[in-house]
Amino acid sequence: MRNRQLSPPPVPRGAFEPRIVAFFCNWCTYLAADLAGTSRMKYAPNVRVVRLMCSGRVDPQFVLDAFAQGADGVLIGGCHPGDCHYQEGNYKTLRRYHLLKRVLREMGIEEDRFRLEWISAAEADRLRIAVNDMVEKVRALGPLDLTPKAEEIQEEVTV
Amino acid sequence: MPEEKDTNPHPAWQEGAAEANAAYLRRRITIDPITRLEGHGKIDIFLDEAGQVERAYFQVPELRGFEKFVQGRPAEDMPQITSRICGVCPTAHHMAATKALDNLYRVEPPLVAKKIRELVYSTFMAEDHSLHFYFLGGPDFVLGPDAPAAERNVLGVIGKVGVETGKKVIAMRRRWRELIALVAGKAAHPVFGLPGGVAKRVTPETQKQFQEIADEGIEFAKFTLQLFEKVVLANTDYVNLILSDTYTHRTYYMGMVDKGNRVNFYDGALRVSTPEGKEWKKFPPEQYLENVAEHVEPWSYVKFCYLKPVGWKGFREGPDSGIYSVAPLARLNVSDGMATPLAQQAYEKFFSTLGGKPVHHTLANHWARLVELLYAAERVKELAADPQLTDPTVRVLPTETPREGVGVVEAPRGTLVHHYQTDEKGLIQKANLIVATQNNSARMAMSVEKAAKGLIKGADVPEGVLNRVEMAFRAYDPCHGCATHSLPGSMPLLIRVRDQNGKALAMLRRDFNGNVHRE
Amino acid sequence: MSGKPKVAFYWCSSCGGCEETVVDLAEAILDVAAAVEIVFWPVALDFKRKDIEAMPDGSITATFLNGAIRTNEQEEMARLLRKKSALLLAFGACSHLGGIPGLANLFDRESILKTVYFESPSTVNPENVLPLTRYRDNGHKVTLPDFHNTVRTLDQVVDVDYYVPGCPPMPRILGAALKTLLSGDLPPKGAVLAPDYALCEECPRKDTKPGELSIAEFKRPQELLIDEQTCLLAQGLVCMGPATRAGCEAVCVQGNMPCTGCCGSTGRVQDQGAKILSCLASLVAGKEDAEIDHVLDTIPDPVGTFYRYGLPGSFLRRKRLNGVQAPK
Amino acid sequence: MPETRNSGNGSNGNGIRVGVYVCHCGTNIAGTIDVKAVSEYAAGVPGVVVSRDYKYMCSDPGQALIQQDVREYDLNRVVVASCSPLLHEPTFRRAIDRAGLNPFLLQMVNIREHDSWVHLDKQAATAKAKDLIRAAVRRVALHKPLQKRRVPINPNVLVVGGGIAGIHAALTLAEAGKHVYLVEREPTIGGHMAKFDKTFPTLDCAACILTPKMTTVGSHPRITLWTYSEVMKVSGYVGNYRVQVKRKPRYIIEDLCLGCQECITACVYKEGKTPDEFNLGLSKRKPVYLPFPQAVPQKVVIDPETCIEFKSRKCKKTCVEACGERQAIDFTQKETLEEIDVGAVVLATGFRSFDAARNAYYGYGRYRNVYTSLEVERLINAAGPTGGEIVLRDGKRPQAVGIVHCVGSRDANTNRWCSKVCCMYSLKLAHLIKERTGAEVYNFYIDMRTPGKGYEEFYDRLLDEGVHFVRGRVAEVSDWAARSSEEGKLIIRVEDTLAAFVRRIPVDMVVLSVGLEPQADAQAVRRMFNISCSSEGWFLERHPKLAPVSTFTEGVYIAGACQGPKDIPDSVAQAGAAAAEAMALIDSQFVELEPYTAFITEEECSGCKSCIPLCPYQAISFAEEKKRAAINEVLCKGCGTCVAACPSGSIHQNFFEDEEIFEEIEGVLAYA
Repeated sequence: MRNRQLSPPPVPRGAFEPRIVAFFCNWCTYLAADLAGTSRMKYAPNVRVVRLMCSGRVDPQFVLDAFAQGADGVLIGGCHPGDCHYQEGNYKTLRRYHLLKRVLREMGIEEDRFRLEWISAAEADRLRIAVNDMVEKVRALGPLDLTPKAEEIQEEVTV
Repeated sequence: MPEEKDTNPHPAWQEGAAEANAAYLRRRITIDPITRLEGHGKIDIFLDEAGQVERAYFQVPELRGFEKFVQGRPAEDMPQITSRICGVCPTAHHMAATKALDNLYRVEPPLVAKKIRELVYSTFMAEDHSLHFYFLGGPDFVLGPDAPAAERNVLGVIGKVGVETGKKVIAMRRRWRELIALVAGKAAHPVFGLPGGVAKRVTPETQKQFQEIADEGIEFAKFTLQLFEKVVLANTDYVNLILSDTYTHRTYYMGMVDKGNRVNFYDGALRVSTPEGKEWKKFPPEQYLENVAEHVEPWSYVKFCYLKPVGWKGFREGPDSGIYSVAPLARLNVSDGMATPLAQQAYEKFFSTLGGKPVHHTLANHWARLVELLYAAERVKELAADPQLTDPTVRVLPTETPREGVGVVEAPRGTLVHHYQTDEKGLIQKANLIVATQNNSARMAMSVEKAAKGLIKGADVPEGVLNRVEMAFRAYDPCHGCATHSLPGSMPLLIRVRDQNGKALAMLRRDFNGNVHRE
Repeated sequence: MSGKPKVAFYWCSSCGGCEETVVDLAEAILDVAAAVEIVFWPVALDFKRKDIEAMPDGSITATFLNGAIRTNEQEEMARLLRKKSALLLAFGACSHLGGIPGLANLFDRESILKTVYFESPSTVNPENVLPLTRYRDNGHKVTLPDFHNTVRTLDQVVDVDYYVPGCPPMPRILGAALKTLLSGDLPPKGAVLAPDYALCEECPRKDTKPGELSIAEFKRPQELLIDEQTCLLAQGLVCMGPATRAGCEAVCVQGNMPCTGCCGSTGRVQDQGAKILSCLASLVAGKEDAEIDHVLDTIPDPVGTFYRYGLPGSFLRRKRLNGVQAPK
Repeated sequence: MPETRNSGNGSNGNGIRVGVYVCHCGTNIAGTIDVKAVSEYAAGVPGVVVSRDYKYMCSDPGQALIQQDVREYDLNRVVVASCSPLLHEPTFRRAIDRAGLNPFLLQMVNIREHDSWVHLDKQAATAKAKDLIRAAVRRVALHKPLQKRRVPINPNVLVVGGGIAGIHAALTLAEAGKHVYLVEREPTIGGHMAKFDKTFPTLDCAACILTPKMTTVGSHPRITLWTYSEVMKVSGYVGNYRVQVKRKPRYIIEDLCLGCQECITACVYKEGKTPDEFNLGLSKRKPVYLPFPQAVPQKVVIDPETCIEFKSRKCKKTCVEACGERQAIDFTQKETLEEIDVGAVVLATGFRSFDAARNAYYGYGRYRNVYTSLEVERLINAAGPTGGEIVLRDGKRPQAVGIVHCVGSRDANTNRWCSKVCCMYSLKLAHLIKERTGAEVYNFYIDMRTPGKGYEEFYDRLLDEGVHFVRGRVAEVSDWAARSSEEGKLIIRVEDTLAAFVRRIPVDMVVLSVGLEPQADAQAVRRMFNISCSSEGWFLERHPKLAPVSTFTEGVYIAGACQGPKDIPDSVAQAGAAAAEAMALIDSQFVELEPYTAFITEEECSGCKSCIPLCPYQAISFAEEKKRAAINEVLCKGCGTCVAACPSGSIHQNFFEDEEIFEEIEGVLAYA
């Protein structure tokens, strides 16, 4: 079994800055992010992008791990329906997204913390808007704090 | 989310609670906690100035909150989820839950499905009863209450009755469990119960296997009864022990009976008899809320059942106290007989020997259990012989919208109640579970207290006392949190004797080898 | 005391079913009894505590601990046993993954107590009496163990050497585990002592699984007459088999009911629920949100189904209760 | 040394020795990110042996720096934090390869496009860079050496679209000795250019310069020309595409038809009854027809919609008689599907012109004398419906003509983009109309855009010729006469933004200079070839400057107006470029494929078959004898969808292993 060590809490924990992990597909959304760069657009610096070849590679485990490891939000970016570089990958993503959303809701994680966006290579502005909007929504929700929670669990019994 | 979902309250729950509280307020309250029980026994005994036992505490620490976390689960998962309440009697929970589902979906299973269920259930009863006699309760008698604890276990029994018999015991139990697995999927935590029937038909091969073992089972049951008679009834000390006032309580009894008022484990009406042995009431299980209530004490996780109309009068016996008892002795007390010939003979011998109904001697549970063992074995044979058993139509698909359902069976340790309410999608909104041993918890409390008071005089505690106190609750085969099965003798006990200021005068500790240490 | 290897069985928050597995070794139990010295089975807390503390560290060859960690007593015992045992095995689903009682992590302590002692229709408690962990009863101080908010797996509390999966573990698996330990030829630390492939491999219905599965509707067992030969997924039932470790020989499927996942995931997967979710969702028919939701509506309780045994051991461990609930 | 070196805290125990290289990219990165701080931070991450920052990592000295460290510090992993991996990953992989490290032991961190260029807050940007690098170091530690796959390239090329761009690309490739399949949807090649009379600014006749190229295509031994055909399906990958082409029946056996056109004369229809597509409905054609005299191939077509034989099966079939023993006519011809294998594809599918009716206020379709620019091209064309006579529908010569620019261009309500060619062709038309009719010609423009060789000069010439220019977007065209002088005229209402008042200009003919739009089926086509479109719908080039004719799909190139509005010279230039790219690819003889494929470890697979339906390339099969799934590495394109779905975690993906991704996730989240 893989050892799941919990990260220590941020030091110091000043004003809340949402930490968002993004999974972008190599052909659409990652390129849109590149284009946003070459077009010198400006957006919130809270997102950390993990590049995958296709949004279809996003294993729900990745999303849950991100939350468990302290992400306040998770964003998946893929090609528009019908535009998948691998023909159908993004449909699989869409289906998993819907089911995972239901699970997260049952686990008390707000809808706005988990988001799927179709952003084509040309839609840099769409990316900018999506990121900014998500950061604001998550900021409004406040920290997810799953990590400290897990520690609390450790606390309550170590007498 | 379930905890927020109280929008459309279900009438029965409201009324049930309302009535109960009204009844409660009408009576005088005496909170007089006397006993405690834990998964592992711990008894704190407090003496008064006179050095007499003033109080003994005995409690259950486990609480897993099934009633809560089943909220939101699909009702059809309940048979499998609730069987995890107890890994020793999973089939009882599985069956009670399954029956609750029939009731929830208002669906009548095909006759063959009922037979298959009862076949599995009877096999399970036989298996569980024999487990208790040989592994848990029996050694007290087979080897004697005062035998060194290290010997008072199944291996000791084997030593006494011979390895061959010992192997026979183990093999018999294994075969029974294998049979259960054949039909139910798994022996521990079965999977076959569904609303309106069972998941799988019985193949001719399976039926054959049941038939082959049925006779062995009966022989085994008879042998066990003979063993009991030989070892226990032939021994006047044991008989006196059974009859002694220390182990006697005059309470109500409850159990399930068929149309002919004979003992039935799987289905029927609940019958309650008074301490005098008259029928107090006979009611369909669905009406349990009008007749049974649970009392909460701040010092124990376990709740104490009593007859609601009679009311809670504290830990007292007699006709005006609502405390009642379940399990084998209770079942025999409330019934007019057994549904199978050999068991019926054993039944008659039981009462004639013990001076007629009702029998109030707690330790008689061991004997009663063996009468039931014989009945279960005979029932297995009857059902296994049924030509209809292999009928492939084992399911009726439910069509009604689920709302509310109650399911009751007689678990080895007594009446077991499952009561669910769901939304229209069949997701559990509320669940109420009355586990068999809970029905006994009040009487058990009294037994331990009585044993303590009867046997302990001052700081000087004779070692034999320990097991005799332990016997007082082991007779019930207690299954608190349905997880407290412990081998006799290795059931470690801690007894502290204290003065009225709580100052420890003496402490006796028996370790898992049964050696007693004075500290 | 003999020189035979000492083996201990201890239970925390569990149902006793794992104990039954030991009994279910049946005749084999005599061989086991011959080969090892069963030092506890099971044992009392206070008592055992003193007694074990007296033992030298690591003097127990192997402790099979079943049940999840729910109370401070259990927590302390787990730590103590860890100290005293050369090998500590998480025995059964509850200590391995959290088990069915781990579903309590969808609620908190208070709501559980409330339901059991206030809301039960048969309970008469107008004064709202609750069991107290510390209670003075005219001069007599009596205590109950503290009941935690969160159920945890054994390896979330102490270091675990091996895992014996199953609810309860198959006697065959336990027997094999004992053999392995006695053989002295130990597998790598952290190993789950069962085959490391999914259940389908040993499922009698494997061949009936269609190659091209597209699921337009999930069925609940009471909604159809379940064919006794055909793959249950192919019949639309949610079967955890593809995401569940083998070793039980598919007993539930042989009972004509779907696998519910008690053996946990394979060693290559960290979150069994997430994996079956990914697998099933990928096979859902439909490309439009509405179509997809329509199909997913037929899984009424995804968390309770995918995490039936594994919630405490999952990435998220427990429900976040201060989270704002989105409307269904 | 221009860079600073931070010696790291050394190998992280498991023998991993990482070098981290932070690029300044001049001030592109260093301007926003404190590269020194980042480099120092990186040095402290477990496993890092050395970390440096440098002005331009991608420069030769930058690469040399890495290579030197690899040897000196005996690094076995490298992290480069610079620009997007899509730009320089190959560069740095080559670099470490030359230093003797497997190229896949590299991880790039995109701190330019994804960080310094998009953030203003230096602190935040620097923190982000640290997070990303920490993650990369953790990830790269798990990287395994991988080998690219070498696959031979099929030397044939597919060119889609027979306009000037397609024609030029095809010829260039064929001349270079490649075999070309040229697929054109219409019955003839030539595209829009074939419809023009003259071309700006030189005014040389379109036909004269186009038709020779067309005939060469028609007769070239290395060009397989399939007109009246469409690409239906594309599979495979760079160097090895399999393409399915639908060949619509023209009911003429092409090999037998000599293009003598006797069948047309002989047709039972004495006069054409069907609007002639090539002349945009300005004339009529018969059911059997040749699109236009110089059509290539010179093969007639029969239109089943209007041919009596197809309607009633009772035609006298005079055409068949006329054809005689050649027997080129075959009414039973069926549509056929051809499969071809090619190594590269050039897309030259062109544009469609804006539908003028969409701007109702210009009255196109409502007033008979409102024409589109393309219709006027045909009117002017000597081979056109009027033999080059510019006359109104009633046969009169126009006295005054208004040319409205930017119809369907630079318009928020229709298309925002400038169609680039309208100004120039409007000038051309203005010139020709004035020359041929002597009419007063008015140009209504927003801005005159005449960049290009000789273009501005042409504009000056027009001014001298006395063509009127009114600066302003025309508000409406109506026939509502406000005064007698306007009777029977079309009135153009426009605000003259130079004179700053509203003009009403009565004319006889209105020419709408329609803009260029992506083809109606551009989306379908790009999906088929797996490339992207810009938001307007033009095919998207890999890089606007550095790779203008390449796409994100290796081996698929774009030329001409399908990539965006272009005039003829640009289209031809691009076609040449695309052809050259295709040749460069083919002549390399082998393609190297990324090794990001998925694989199944046999003993792990339980044979649950969950993955089988998920692969769009049928790369996953179920081995019945072993009862396990297997992945065909050659067919696998490495999307990883099956990996994410495998319920027992038994499918793995090279370079995107679960563990590698978990490390990256936990890396970005681990608090600094």
